[in-house]
Amino acid sequence: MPLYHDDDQAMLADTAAQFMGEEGAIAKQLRHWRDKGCKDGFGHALWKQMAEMGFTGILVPEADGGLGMGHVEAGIVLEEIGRNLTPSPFLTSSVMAATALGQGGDDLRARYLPGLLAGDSVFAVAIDEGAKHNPDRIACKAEKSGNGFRLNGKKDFVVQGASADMIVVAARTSGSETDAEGITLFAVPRDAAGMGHNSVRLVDSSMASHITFENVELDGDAVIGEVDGGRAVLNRVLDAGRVGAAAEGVGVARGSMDMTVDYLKQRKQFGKLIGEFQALQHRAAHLYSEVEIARAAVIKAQQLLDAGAENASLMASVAKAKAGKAAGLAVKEGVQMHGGIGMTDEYDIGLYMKRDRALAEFMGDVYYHAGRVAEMSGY
Amino acid sequence: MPLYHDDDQAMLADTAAQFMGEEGAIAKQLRHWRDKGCKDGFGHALWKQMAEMGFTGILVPEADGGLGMGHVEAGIVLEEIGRNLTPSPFLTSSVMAATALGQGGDDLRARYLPGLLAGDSVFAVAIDEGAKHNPDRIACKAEKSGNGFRLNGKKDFVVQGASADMIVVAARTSGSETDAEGITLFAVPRDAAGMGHNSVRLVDSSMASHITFENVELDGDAVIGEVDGGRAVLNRVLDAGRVGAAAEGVGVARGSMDMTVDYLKQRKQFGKLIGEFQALQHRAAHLYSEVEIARAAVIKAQQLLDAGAENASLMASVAKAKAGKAAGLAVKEGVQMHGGIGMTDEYDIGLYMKRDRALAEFMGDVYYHAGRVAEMSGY
Amino acid sequence: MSDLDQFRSETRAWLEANCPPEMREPVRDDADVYWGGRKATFKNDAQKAWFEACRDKGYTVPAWPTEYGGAGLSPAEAKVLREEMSRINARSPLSSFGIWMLGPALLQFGTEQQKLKYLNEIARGEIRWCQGYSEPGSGSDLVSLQTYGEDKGDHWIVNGQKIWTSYADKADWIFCLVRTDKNDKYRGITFMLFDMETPGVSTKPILLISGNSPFCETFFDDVKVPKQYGDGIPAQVGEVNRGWDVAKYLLGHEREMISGADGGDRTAAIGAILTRAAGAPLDPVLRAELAMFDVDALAYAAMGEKFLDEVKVGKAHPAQPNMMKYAGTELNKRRHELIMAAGGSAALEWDSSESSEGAKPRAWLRTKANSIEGGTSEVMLNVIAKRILELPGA
Amino acid sequence: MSDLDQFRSETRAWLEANCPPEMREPVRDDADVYWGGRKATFKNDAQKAWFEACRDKGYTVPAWPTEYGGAGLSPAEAKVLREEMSRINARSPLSSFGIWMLGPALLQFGTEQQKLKYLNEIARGEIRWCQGYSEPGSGSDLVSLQTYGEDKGDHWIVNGQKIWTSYADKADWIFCLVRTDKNDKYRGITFMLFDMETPGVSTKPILLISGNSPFCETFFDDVKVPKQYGDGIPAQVGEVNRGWDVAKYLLGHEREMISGADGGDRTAAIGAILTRAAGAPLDPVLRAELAMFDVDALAYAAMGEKFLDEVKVGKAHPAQPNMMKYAGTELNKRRHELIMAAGGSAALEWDSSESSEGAKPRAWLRTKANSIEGGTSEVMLNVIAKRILELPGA
Repeated sequence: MPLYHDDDQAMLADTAAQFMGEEGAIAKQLRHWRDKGCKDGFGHALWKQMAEMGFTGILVPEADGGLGMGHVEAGIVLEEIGRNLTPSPFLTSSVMAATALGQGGDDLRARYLPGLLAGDSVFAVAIDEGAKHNPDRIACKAEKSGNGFRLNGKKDFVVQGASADMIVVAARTSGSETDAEGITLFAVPRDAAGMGHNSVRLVDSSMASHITFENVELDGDAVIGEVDGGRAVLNRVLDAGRVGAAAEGVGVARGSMDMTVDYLKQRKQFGKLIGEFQALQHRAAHLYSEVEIARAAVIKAQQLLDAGAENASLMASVAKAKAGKAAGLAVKEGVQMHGGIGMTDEYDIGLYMKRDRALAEFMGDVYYHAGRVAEMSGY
Repeated sequence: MPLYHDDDQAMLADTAAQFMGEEGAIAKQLRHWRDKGCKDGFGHALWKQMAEMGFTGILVPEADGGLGMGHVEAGIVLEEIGRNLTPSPFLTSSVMAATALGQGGDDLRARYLPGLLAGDSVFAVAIDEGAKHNPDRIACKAEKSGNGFRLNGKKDFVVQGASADMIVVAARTSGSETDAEGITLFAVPRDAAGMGHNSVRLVDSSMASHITFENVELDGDAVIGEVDGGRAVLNRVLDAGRVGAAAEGVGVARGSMDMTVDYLKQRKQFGKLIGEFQALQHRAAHLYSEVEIARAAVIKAQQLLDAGAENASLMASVAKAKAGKAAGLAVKEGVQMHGGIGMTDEYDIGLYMKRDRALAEFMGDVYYHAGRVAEMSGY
Repeated sequence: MSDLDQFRSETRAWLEANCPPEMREPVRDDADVYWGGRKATFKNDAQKAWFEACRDKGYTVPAWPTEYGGAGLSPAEAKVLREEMSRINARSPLSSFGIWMLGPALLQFGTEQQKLKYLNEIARGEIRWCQGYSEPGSGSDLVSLQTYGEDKGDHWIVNGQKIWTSYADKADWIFCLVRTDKNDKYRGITFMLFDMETPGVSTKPILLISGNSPFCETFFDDVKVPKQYGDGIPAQVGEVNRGWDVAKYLLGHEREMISGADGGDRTAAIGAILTRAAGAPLDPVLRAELAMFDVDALAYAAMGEKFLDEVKVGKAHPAQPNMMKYAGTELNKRRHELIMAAGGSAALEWDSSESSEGAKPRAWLRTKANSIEGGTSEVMLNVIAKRILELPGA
Repeated sequence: MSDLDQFRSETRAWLEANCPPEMREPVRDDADVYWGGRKATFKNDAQKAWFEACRDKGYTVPAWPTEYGGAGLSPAEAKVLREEMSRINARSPLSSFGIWMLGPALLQFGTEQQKLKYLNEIARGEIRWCQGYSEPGSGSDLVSLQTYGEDKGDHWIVNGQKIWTSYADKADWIFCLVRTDKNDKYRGITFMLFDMETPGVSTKPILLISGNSPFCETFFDDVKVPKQYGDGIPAQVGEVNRGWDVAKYLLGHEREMISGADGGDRTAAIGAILTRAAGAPLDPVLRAELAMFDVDALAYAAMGEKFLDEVKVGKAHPAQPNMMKYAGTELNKRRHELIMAAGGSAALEWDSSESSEGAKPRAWLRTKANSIEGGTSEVMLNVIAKRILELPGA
């Protein structure tokens, strides 16, 4: 498959760009909800609109009422989300939770997918227990209890956790905390008794939860996939999250770069447009090169994931790490090249820096994924 | 003690600069011996001259006939050696072996120091066994044999090994290969039976040996310091080597930078001196900053070593790593900014790149020393 | 006993007697810093006692001459005082842009009457100054400033706007660069002093990406600045239209201040601190990044020491503060990137039920201004290229 | 079966019949590469047979028209041929600057007679060309070249010097940029063709820091170049004084060639290879550096694939080869720095009793030229800034 968008994908990209540029724009969404101190960190009306566009079901099979598209298409939407810093539960709900539900039984799908397709439901995914991403360690425990399970433990950095109608929770049903096997994924409804939320606002004004589970009773229907066999499902969810976050990161990088290059063409210093200074030209050109390469890595990873290729997971880590590098560079150069006004809350470039930081941590940072590339490559 | 040279040191620096600039110049020494394919990789006449200047005994106590100076002064000579790429056995003989002999008994000092002071003897130090520096692993074995020891094993990357009249060898007299204790240092004379040299020319046209020891009989007098207690002596030798190599590295960096900045002021492209291009100006200014900082780290490390301070060894690693970073940048920028002619053997800038590469490996590269900084700092 | 030893023991005794225990504790919040001025209040009696003892001894500005409110200490004595204060962790009795910036300018360029009046007021903490340099359109190109003072005979009418005026909303007076000749870029700027309560002056705090800030926008709307205050004290420092000389002189001071303040005084490996804070070994690739950073940071700490030693004896290149500022601020930005990485998602918290501070992310974002304020990294590199490397056309 | 499938199976059969097994082995040394020309000799019968089979079929230049010695294949057919050759690891039958550089220039700018004569000679491997562009004083600023051809009516007298002329000492003819009008920088250059055996032409190989090289200095000392060869075949390509147009066209070709050739085609993590080679775990900080490099390298491999896919359908920005060249060559330099670091002191050996090759350090040093030859990294960044980002004054 060639590494560029085919005609249908290009059309989707146009649609997504127009929609996010208008409806998802910074002034209309991010600043609006942030300045309101909104407890969700995003707007439900936009989520509904995204459902009307078909975006929410982009990865949901046609048989289940979705568009049945792949990670390339989800990435197209995410890149525009990143470019406009549009706050939405798209990545956790339509990409990660939808990937999990895709491995679930008919009952689960019937229970949760219609709400997602309609833009009425929001989902979250709870994996990490601690401040750094580490899916190899799952201590949160689900013990057999009657026909179901009893959940105890805690989860951190659950993005949209407090807004979610359902949370996909990775818990341990056997073995010890760093065992690869013995994991089970559960679809935990928001009203489950015994669940405690400590919701925090993050630097990018998105919301995340520290969740505690104290004897949370789940019935057997809550299991996604096989009991004790959740690692495979979790890996799919993780790869979807990595590649999705990478696509959004490329969007952040491009948004930041475009804004900065525009500024270089407008701002005068010492009687010249600052874009005429060769030192800035070279740094901007280097940045362009890094962003282009990150974008190629992300598209490659999306295609491999859609094709179910053996090396998809390796490339997912390459994509997440490279997107992190490129976006990190883009926002740093962005703020520095904007000078003083780049430091003010009034200008949008600082918002890119904040979003990049939160996105960098989400599903593992560049160091984690570089290390994973090394491990998967056998060194 | 202030972190700059006092008047005596400044005078020594002038003397060393003049001497190396004239007698140790690239055309006169490095190119001359290289193009002759000289088996030593340096000229004995220059070594004799360095003795006449007093340089060879700079670290030898006055009681033993030396100048009784410190690592700051040795570093002054080394910086000029680095700046002129002067090939000589100064670092291995007058810095490292002299540091070892300083811990030896009267007999050993009487046997070896006069030759060093006169510029008649050359010494080497044999530590590593393998392609990467790793002084924590010493497998080369010395077993009791009569009144002395029998040496078996091998040593790699022994700089000046084949030219040396005496080689300081770190060997194991007890324990297993990664034990900290159980090391003994020996002064092994060149004519010891059972020693095999495989001498190789390195990229910078210096010479190094792979040495094998097959039942090499040493008498008890060959022991430097205490049997089994050689780790402390070895650590002193290593710190002297680290700080010395760092000083030479700063010289390489400054030599390369000065040559490059001069070139920026002479070479025209597109109707301008290339030094007028802001992108090159900023890179040159950044390089200047890195080299200055490296130089400060090296002087700090020298002073701490001379003062016997507790954190001297940590700072020795900081100095070696930072000098490696700065010199590596200096030679890369040097070759790139020289353009095509920088790639020709005719121009000296490439010689700086080659020397930097060999010096980077000597006594541990930037990665080794960064890791050592982390370990010593407790992480 | 040498004179200096004598001075040291006297100083030690004086500090023992006059510096209250509360003033030997680290500064915890803004109110712990006393800035003086008309509107100033003391947080507590200890702060007041310490300030007044220092003021009366001339120790708010120990090296200034006694006639200007200082203690007239020699450089060696001033160093002893600094050392002795640092030994007991004594807080600074008075923070002030008057001390750090206007004072040095007046000492160099002021008339005798200006010195007598303003330096004493500064030393006694009676007046709080702010600095009006940057404008929205000027940035690094300070000299392109547009704020204009129209000559009306015995006064100017000033119109324009300043930005990045630290504590403009709390200051009594401003020292301010004003264009007084539109035909000469460099020789058409006057370094003016005027009261912030003059009609037409207004301020507006700037919200930064890191949150609230001491920075303000300052607006001048037909502000009338008399050319003389009272008994022939000129309203400007230096000559009219030659304020750029004063500003340049002060920029040097500011850069030395900033270059000393950032990234330079840390001698402990950050990797160790962050690993302890994390309570577990860090990711191996992150550990490697920290190790590479610590090499740079510990080397820079040595550079900081060397720089100060050289400054003391006049051995430092006059443009070396630019190098220090560049390297120190870039390093500090990297330091905070690594603090954020080691802190992981916990370091992302902006506010939560436990804290509405977001100290880590705010500190991280704040460092991004290090390489902009007081001369951008790009300007620092230009200066190094021109004045140290002497590259052509730089 | 489609025409293309038909062509594929025919091609496969033809290759089976005509490509000797020896020509399916990787190239091991210089003699394994056949460059053609007057002085050419074959290393062995297999090389000769393979070259002659391809020459007779037009497969030395498959996409050129048959009247010029090619096979007249469509782009799709040419791709099938490449794929099928690559499938059996078939060596290239003929390497030639005539094919890669002069040929495309002649196809675009040559007269019919020039095409008939030179393209056929090139296709048949009868002539070996070298390229005379760079001069000691010109470097990146190619158009500043000084080699001068004085107009003598029916001929020029050429004087000057070229540098970086690859294989000048082995070439039969040269295509060469010569100044023919000193008053017009861009429109005063002629793209001339002449015989390297012309009196006054001499060459001298250049020794590089990495050792011997194919590069030469080439000297012209009163070289007489006729304006016409035989039956009205002009000695220049394009018009007199308009050689810059031809050169610019070719520079684009060269960059695409180089951007494809460097650093882009590796999809295996280098850290794994180096760790295997070391036979032990590498230093943890070096491992981290390798991991960070592998992220960049594997991402760049994807970029290489994307770039080629986009080039095929004309979707790539026309200046994108500059980005590829920049990123690919910088990456390749980093790759070899890491190979050296992982190799340790063993990688420093220039010659020893076992080897007088020093393959690792020579390869490492050779990569330093990657970001200089074919347009420096600085020129690439200038082009990206100007043509892609459209920054002012770039």
